[in-house]
Formats: sequence, C-alpha cells, structure tokens
Amino acid sequence: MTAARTPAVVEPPAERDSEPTVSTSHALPPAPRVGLRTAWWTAALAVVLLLAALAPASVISDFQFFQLNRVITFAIAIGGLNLLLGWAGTISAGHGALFGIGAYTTAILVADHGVPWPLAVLASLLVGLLVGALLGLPALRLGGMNLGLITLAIALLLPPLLTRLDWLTGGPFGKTTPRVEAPPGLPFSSPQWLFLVNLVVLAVVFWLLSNMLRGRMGRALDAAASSRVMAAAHAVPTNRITVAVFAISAAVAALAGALFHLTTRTSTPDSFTFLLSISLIAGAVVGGSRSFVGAIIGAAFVVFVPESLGGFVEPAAAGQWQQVVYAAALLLVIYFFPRGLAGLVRQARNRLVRRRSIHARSQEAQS
Amino acid sequence: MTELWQQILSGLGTGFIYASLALAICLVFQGTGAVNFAQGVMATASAYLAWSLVSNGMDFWLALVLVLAASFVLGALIERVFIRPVEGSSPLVMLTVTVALLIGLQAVVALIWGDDPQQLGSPFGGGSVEVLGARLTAQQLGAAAVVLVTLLLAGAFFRFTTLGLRMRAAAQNPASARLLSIDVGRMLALGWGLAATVGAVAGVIFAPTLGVSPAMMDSSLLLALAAATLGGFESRVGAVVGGLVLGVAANLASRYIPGIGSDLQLVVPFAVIFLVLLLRPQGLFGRASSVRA
Amino acid sequence: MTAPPSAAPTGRTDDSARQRPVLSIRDLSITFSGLRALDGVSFDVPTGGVTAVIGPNGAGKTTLFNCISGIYRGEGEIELAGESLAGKSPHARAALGIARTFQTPTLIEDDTVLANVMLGGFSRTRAGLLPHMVLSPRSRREESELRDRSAEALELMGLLPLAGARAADLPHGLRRRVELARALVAQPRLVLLDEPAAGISHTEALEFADLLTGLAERSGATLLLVEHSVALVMRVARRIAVLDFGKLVVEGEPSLVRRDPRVLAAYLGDEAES
Amino acid sequence: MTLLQLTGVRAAYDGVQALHGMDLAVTEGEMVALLGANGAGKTTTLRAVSGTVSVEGAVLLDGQDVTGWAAHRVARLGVGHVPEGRGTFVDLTVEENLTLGALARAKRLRGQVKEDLAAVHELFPILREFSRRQAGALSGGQQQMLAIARAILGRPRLLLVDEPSLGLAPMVTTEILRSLRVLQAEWQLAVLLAEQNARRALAVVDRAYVLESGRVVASGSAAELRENTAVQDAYLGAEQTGRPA
Repeated sequence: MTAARTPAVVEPPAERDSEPTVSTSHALPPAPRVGLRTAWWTAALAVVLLLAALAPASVISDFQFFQLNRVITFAIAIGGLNLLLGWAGTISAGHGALFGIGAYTTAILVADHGVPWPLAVLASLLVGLLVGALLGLPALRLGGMNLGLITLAIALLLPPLLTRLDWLTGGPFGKTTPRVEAPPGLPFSSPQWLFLVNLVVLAVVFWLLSNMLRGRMGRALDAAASSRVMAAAHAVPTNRITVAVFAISAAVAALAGALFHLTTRTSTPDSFTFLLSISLIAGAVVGGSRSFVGAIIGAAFVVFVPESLGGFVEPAAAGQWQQVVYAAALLLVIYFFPRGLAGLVRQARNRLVRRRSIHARSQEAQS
Repeated sequence: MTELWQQILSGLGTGFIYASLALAICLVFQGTGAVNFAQGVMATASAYLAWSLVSNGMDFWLALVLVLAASFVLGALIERVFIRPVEGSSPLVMLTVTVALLIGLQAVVALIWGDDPQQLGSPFGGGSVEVLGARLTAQQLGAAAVVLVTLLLAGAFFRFTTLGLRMRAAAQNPASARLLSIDVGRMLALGWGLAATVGAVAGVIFAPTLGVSPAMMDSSLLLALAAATLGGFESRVGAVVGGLVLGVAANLASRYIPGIGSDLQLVVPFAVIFLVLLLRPQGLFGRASSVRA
Repeated sequence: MTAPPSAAPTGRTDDSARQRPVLSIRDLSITFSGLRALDGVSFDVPTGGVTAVIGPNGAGKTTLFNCISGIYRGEGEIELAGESLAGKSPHARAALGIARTFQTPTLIEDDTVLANVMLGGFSRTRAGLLPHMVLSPRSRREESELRDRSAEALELMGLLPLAGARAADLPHGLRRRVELARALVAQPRLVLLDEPAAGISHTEALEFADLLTGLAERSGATLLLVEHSVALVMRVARRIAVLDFGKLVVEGEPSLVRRDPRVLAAYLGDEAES
Repeated sequence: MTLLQLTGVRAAYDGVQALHGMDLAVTEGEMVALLGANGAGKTTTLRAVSGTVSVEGAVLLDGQDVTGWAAHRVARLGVGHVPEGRGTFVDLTVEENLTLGALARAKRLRGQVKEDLAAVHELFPILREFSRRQAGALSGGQQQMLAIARAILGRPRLLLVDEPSLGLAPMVTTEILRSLRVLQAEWQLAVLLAEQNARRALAVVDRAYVLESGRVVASGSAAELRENTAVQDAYLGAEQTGRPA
C-alpha cells in the first residue's frame, strides 16, 4: 500500500543524453485503480495471516511475535504521523504522548472497569481524536515548527502527569491487564492472535488513510503545505483541514498505543517519554514520510536496529555503543535515502516502466 | 517584595542559559534551516572539555578561551561533516539529522568522560553580592555578565560587520549570495561554529551551577527551544528575550504556584508560549512576513 | 470535511444580471507601514470579457488583487455580483467564484500537472472525508468527473501530453498555463490574472491574447488581468483601469486610455506608438 | 579583447538537455543580446557562465577556463548576474541588499562605492526613498530594479542580465536598457542580456545571438539583425508589425 501518488516522471540520469523516446499516446496518467489494488492487498494479507497462523512455535517464537507486534503498532503510529510530516507539512513532537494516552485509556478501561478490550481500543481511538482536535486548535494560529514545539509540551508533560495522577494511572507502577486470548476454538496463541488483530487493523487503517490522501483531501493538504495563500485561493479552508488532519493523526496514534498496550500488557509512565516521540519521527523519516510501506520499514528500523546492536561490546559501555551505532545508522539512511527507504521500492518500480522524457512532451505542448 | 525581587533576579540568572542556547539555535536555524536538537549536548561537551583542563590545573579563564576556540572548530566541523550532505533538504530531514547527532554525541560524551557527575569550581569565588535588596552569589552575577557580553558581541557582529551581513545573506538566499561572490558553504560552517561558541560560553560558565554530567543541558535545551519558539525563530533578539522571560516565569511559578514542583516546572514556559503564540503567531519578535504574495 | 457552501457555481448570468458589474470596488484603501498602497480606488468590472489593470511598478496592482481575493483586508467595499465580500476569508471568496493566478506561478511542485489542475475543482466537489476514506460511490463519481473536466482544461491549454509530468519539472512558460487551467476548473465567475504574459515574447503574447479572449467566451468567466504587455492589453481588454501611486488615474475603453496624457506620462511612454 | 568565450557548451537539468553545444563570445566593453523564444536556452546560457548550472564544454573568462567552477568563484572574477526571478534578499533592507552588491566588487574599486551608489540612486530614485524598507515589501517590479542595482554596484566586468523587462512597466524597461548602455561606456562594462523582446533589445545592443533549442541559429550586429527579415520571421516574430488595436 504505497502512498497514493502518480510516480514522478523523470528520466533516470543514465539516459541523460539519449534522444527523447517517441510518444505513443496522449492518455492521462492512469487513474488509481482502487478495486484492483485493494484486491491485491487483501489477498497478500490473507496469505500472510494464513502462514502466520499455521507457523508452529518452533518457526516463529512467541517472543518474535511480540517483537512483530511492536513493529506493527509502531508502524500504525508512524503512518498516522506521516499525515502530518508528509502531507500537512507540519510536525508533531508529541505523538509518543498520544500513543501513551491511547495505551493508558485502554489499560485503565480494561483493568479498572472491566471493559472488553475491543471496546477499550475503540475508546482509545475516540480519546485520541478528541485530544488531537484540542491540540490541533492552536494550529489555527500556528504553523510548521511552532506547532511542533507546542506538541513537544505534551511529550514532556505526560510522563510526570502519569506518575502524579496515581489514583487514575497507578502512578509509577502503571497499569497491567490480562493477556488477550484468541476466541475459544481458534488454534492461536495469544501473541499469534494479537498479531492477526494488529495486522488487520494496520491494513484497514492504511487503506482508509491512503484513500483519503489519494483524492480531494490529499490535494488540499498538498496545496496547503506548499502555500497557504495558494490553497486558500482554491477555496481550501486551510485551518479546518489542518485541525481535522491533526485529529485523525492523533486518533491513529492513540489506536496504535492501545494495541501496543495489549501487546506489552503493562504501561508505565517511562514507556512514553519524549524519546518515543523522537523515535517515531526518526522512523517516519527513515521509511519515507509520504509512504505507508515506509511506515512499516521505519517501524522495523526503530524496533530492531537499536536492539540488534547490543552484545558486541563490553556490557558497561554497551548502551552507549548501541546509541552511537544507532545514530550512525540513522545518519547513513538519511544521507543515502533522503526520501526514505520506501524510495528504493519506488525507484525499482519506476525503472521497470520506461517513461517518456518531460522534454519531448514539453516541446509538443509548446508547439 | 524583596522575596519577589530575589526570585526574579535568580530567574534571570538561569534565563541566561536558555537565552544563549536559544540564540545558538536561532543562528543555526537561520543558517541551515535546522532546529538543532544537538545544541545542548554540544555545550555539554564544551563543559566537559573545560572540566578536563581545569581539573588538570589550568586556569579557568585560559581554559574558557581554549574551549571556546575548540568549540568553534568543532561546530564548524560538525556542519562540514554531518550537515553538508543534507544541505538544502527539508526541515524534517535536517531535524532528524540533529536528533541523530544528539543521540550519538551524548553517547560519545558518556564514553569519553563517563556517566558520573563532576564538579567544576566557580571562577567567581563563593562570595555574594547584594543587588537592590536581593542577594545574589558572585557566580550568578558573574555568569550572567559573561553571557550578556557574549550576546551583545554576537548581536553587534551580525548587525554591524560585513561578515555578519554576508552570513545573513547566505542564510537567507544562498543562490543569490553565491552570485555576489559569497562562499555560502563557508558562511554556514562559520554560523555553526559561532553557534557552538555561544552555546559553549553558557555550558562552561554555568557548569559550576549545573554540575557537569552528560544530561546537564537536557532541560536547558528544551527551554531554549521553547524560548526560540517564543521569540520567533527568525529573531535573534527575540530568542534572547524569550530565554530570559522563560527563566523568570519558571522560577516564579515553581515558587508561587502550589503543586508545580520540579517535575511539572516545564508546564509554565509552555503555557506562556501557548498564550503568546495565540496572540502573536509569529512569536514575540518575529515579523509577519512582509514578502508579497 | 466538506467545502463551504457557495452561491450558484456557474459563471453564466441571465440578461438582467448582465447589466450588473461582476465586481464592484468602492473607495478601497490600504496602508502598509505608512505607505498608502491603495488610495480610494473605485471602479466596476463589467460582466464577461477581459478587463485590464495597468500602471507603473509599485502602483498597487498586485495589492488590489490581494484585496479582492481577501489576503489583505483593506478599507472600503468590494462586491462580487452584488454580494458584499466584507469579512469573507480568502477560501470563502474562492468558493464564491473568484479564482486567481500568481505573479510567480505557484504550483504543488511534487504533484503531477493533473493533480494540480484537479485542485482547482476543490470548491466544486462536495464529498467529505469519510466518503473518501471508504471510497463511496459518490466520492468516486466526483473524482472521475473532476478528472474529465481537468483533462478538458488541460486540452484547452495544450497541456494534455504533460498531464502526468511532475509540476516542478515544467519550464516556466508552461507553469502559467497550468495555473490558468487550474483556475478554469473552478468554474469561476471572475479570474484574477497577475501578469500572465510576463516572460513570453511579443508574438507569443499576441497568441496568448487570442487564447484569453477565447477562454472568456467559452467559460463565461470574467477575466481581470494585471499586465505590462501593452500590446496584449490593447488587444484583449474591453476596459482598462490605470493605477498610479495607489490611485485610479483613469478607467475606460482602450482607445480612450491610450490617448490619455496622464497615462502616457506615467506609464506608456513611447510604447503607445507600437 | 575577448572577455567571454563559450565553446561547445552543453547543459542539462534533471536529465533534460537545455543547451546543445553553445558557441558565443563577448568582447570587453561590448553589449550583446541573447534573443529567442521561451525555452530557447537564454537563461541556461547565462547560468552556464555564472556557474549556477553544471556544464560540459568550455567556458573561458578572460582566457581562464572556469568550466565547473563554483558560482562564488566565478563571481569573484567580476561576473555579475541578475537572475530570473530577481533573487533579492527579502528580509534584508534595500540598503543592505545594495551593500552586499558593493561588497562583491574588486578591492581596487572599493573607494568609489559612494559615487557609484549615487549613480544607482539617480537611476532608481525609489531605492533611495525606500532604503530602510525590507526588500520583500517592494513590489515585484521594484525588486527587479533592486536586483539590477545590486549587480551593477558590484562593478562587474561582465554583467549577465536575465529578462530585465520581466514585470517592469514599459517606460522603466526602456530606461534601464538605456542606463546599462551608458554604464557600459563609462565603466567598461560588458553586458550579456537575455531578452524576449527583440525589438527593444536590438535598439540598444551592439550585437546579438539568436538561440533556438539550445543552439545559436543566427548572429550578427544589431543593425544586421534589425534588417534581416528572414531571421525576424523565423525566430523572433514579426514584431515591427505590432499594430495599434
């Protein structure tokens, strides 16, 4: 499910001096064929689900499923963040906190009020929507960096607040909920079942978001991000759109947080620090902030890269070396893939389809 | 009344840390369009460097001068090595690079000097001075004075020198600057060097108060970011004033508002920013862009 | 999120309305830091055809456009087909049928030409967020209709072969045409064109003039343009308003304006002879 | 003596070839126009000289090969460039913009900034009046004047001017071209002028090159080109016939 855009039409540099290829037709670029794409993805998802369900514990251990679940929930959150980073042209340094709010909402509802987890997850989504709308309101007056730094505030304030409001949140020890079990009769372990649930949610959310971005709303957001004056001149209510997209983005982050809680079962204040917000941004940039495939790649990067680097050095300095290598990996990805790793996928695809040069078509249009 | 005055003055004292870091952040932002999250940890490295020199018997002021020179070189080097490859990229990419620098540099500092906090003695001695009824330590007063002089010098540099004008031009429109024979790359490196130096002044001169540790600048960085937002990222004066205002506000709030405590002290600056930005979206000193549509 | 409701979308008017100006400006003034950019400007733009605003640099032409489209709030009264625009935001004015192009063509650089043009139809489509998310039949129908209309506009501008090109890759001259196509897709009553012929040659400007006249006829929209190409202006404009130092110097038919001594002195110089 | 020589210069943006082997020369103190339609390669030729587009071939400046040099190094050799789209420093004041121009001049000319500034103010009185104003607050045409004034103040030996008429009132354009002519004589300034409006350009320049599709298709003295109806018709449009409506 890549970002919904027609691929850039630029000839590969290698073909710089070649004569423009000859035109065959003047057709419009193909309209996104939604039916077919959706069918493809549904089929792919079904295969993955089937394989995962059939995989015995010896192939994918419960711990590995646990890790995959973390990746998926991060990917959902990053996908939501991409709405802001890739489309709305603004930034949120507080998505880690929104993720945390979603996690705590589900934790509290399930642990203290006995609400069934699917309902609790839904409640998290709604709470995220509400908090996002409230946070997005300042966006009516602020843009770009300023908004980002306002969101920084909630990233910094949430952990101490969670610690203080112990009557609600359980203080520093947080909230723990029971395992989510597969419905009786289905042959899944708890992590396997969660994996299936998470994957379906990811697919549905990304499908909805990319539909939204492909059409009218995507164009309006792109316009507002490139010039608010130009957007307004085309009747785009930039303020309202910014708030709406901020609220949706926050709702997605909260939803992801709720699923994350179901995966880890325990939420504590220090799970949702400023560092988490920063990791989500890094994941978005690494993957490519205008791509939902990129969101998954980015999530895998922030989950696996720091962890897989341990164990090479003496334990005392292990944490620090891990940090250095993580920073280096981050820098290398940015230097070599400034549009994110998802750009690799796109490049490969574009290379397959030979495109006529702009130059040739400009000449036609000029004449 | 004296109590209030006392709180305001000591708030101003810490405000100078935020002010100088905020100025450094502004300089980098104006030059390269990057919000430099690593500005704080760069100042931390400078503080450690000074601590190493002083604890090996060097005079504090000599150490300060050497560290400032080293910080300048380090800042310019960081620009050349780490920022140059993404020059002209989106603010988002830039921001991620500085976040990577923050993560990496913090680890490097800890690897070199360890995690344990260190003490650096105050160059102003342990005395105290009475200012209009309030009592300030010599360290507080001296540090503020040094930072104030630094800020004034930096301001004068940009306002009155041709090099400063060239740097502003390069920051604002690199393509045009090149056509006027300005070496933009060098100007950007100079900007980072200058920013690192300004940050280093704060890091070293306030080290006796803050203690020297890998995390010594963490909360100052956040307040400096807040200050830069408050002042408007385009305004150097605004950043400095923003820093001072936040220093005072945070100090007063933790003293007079019950239940704030140190963990929620950060609420105050952000509440201030929130209010200010709602009234003046461009920041205290930012101009609504007068560029024609 | 739906677009704000707007008045009748078509640019066509019945006979009784034909008498009424599409745009009426009364006593418009605006001051920037002590500089009077517009000073008591009043004139009407008749419905249909092309009206031009000319004047020396800094006379206030672009400022006038910005006041009409709501980016600047001046003093005075502006009415679109009899409806006051006072207090209306730029996007609300656009929804009422005021489209515009910019002195420096402003496109969504990373999007295709087609997507840029489709943006023009924002106010002419209604389907909200949720319908788009779930690909409701209505949202898909609207999208495909908009696509077709955009393709027509591109065809009209001779841009159809470039529909899939990235906007950023277009040469300067074509960017203006993309803007124009985008404005047309909005089915506006009034299009504000800010120096549409800047940077194109004399000959091209004359061809462009015919294109504009044709557009005004076919689309039913009224074109108001700011332009320095006197040849173009004289060829297309039904009426010309001349601004100097923020004041309206003269307003009338081209033949009248080109002989006006004040216009010759302030603006045209020897160009009037061409 | 030849100041600028382009031999077989090719240039491309993003894989799109804009110049296909450009040959031209400008002698010291000469005023030369580049004529041709939109997209003929006029702007790219100027950019090839000032080093703001990467080129193949040879660009010689005063006998020195500057092909592939960074733009600021070329500028130091005395090349001024008024780019397309003005390129003013919008947040700096008009005065600061002009100062930056003056800073770009050769050391031996530093003493004359004051007189030259007076000359520039004479030419564009609006710039004196608005000297404390932010450049971004100027109108489009006024910014164009500022860009030209700034480049002139660098006292270049070679001034590249891209479409000075863009966004300017007809009277102002005529005035600017005349002033460039005067400066060219007084300051020994060579001018390479890209201009759409052939008639206007040919009225002031010594020689002109006509470009099409990134190549020179005709060249000659201004008088020759004015007479040559074949070239006029083929490449420049029959502008003399511009008739009153």
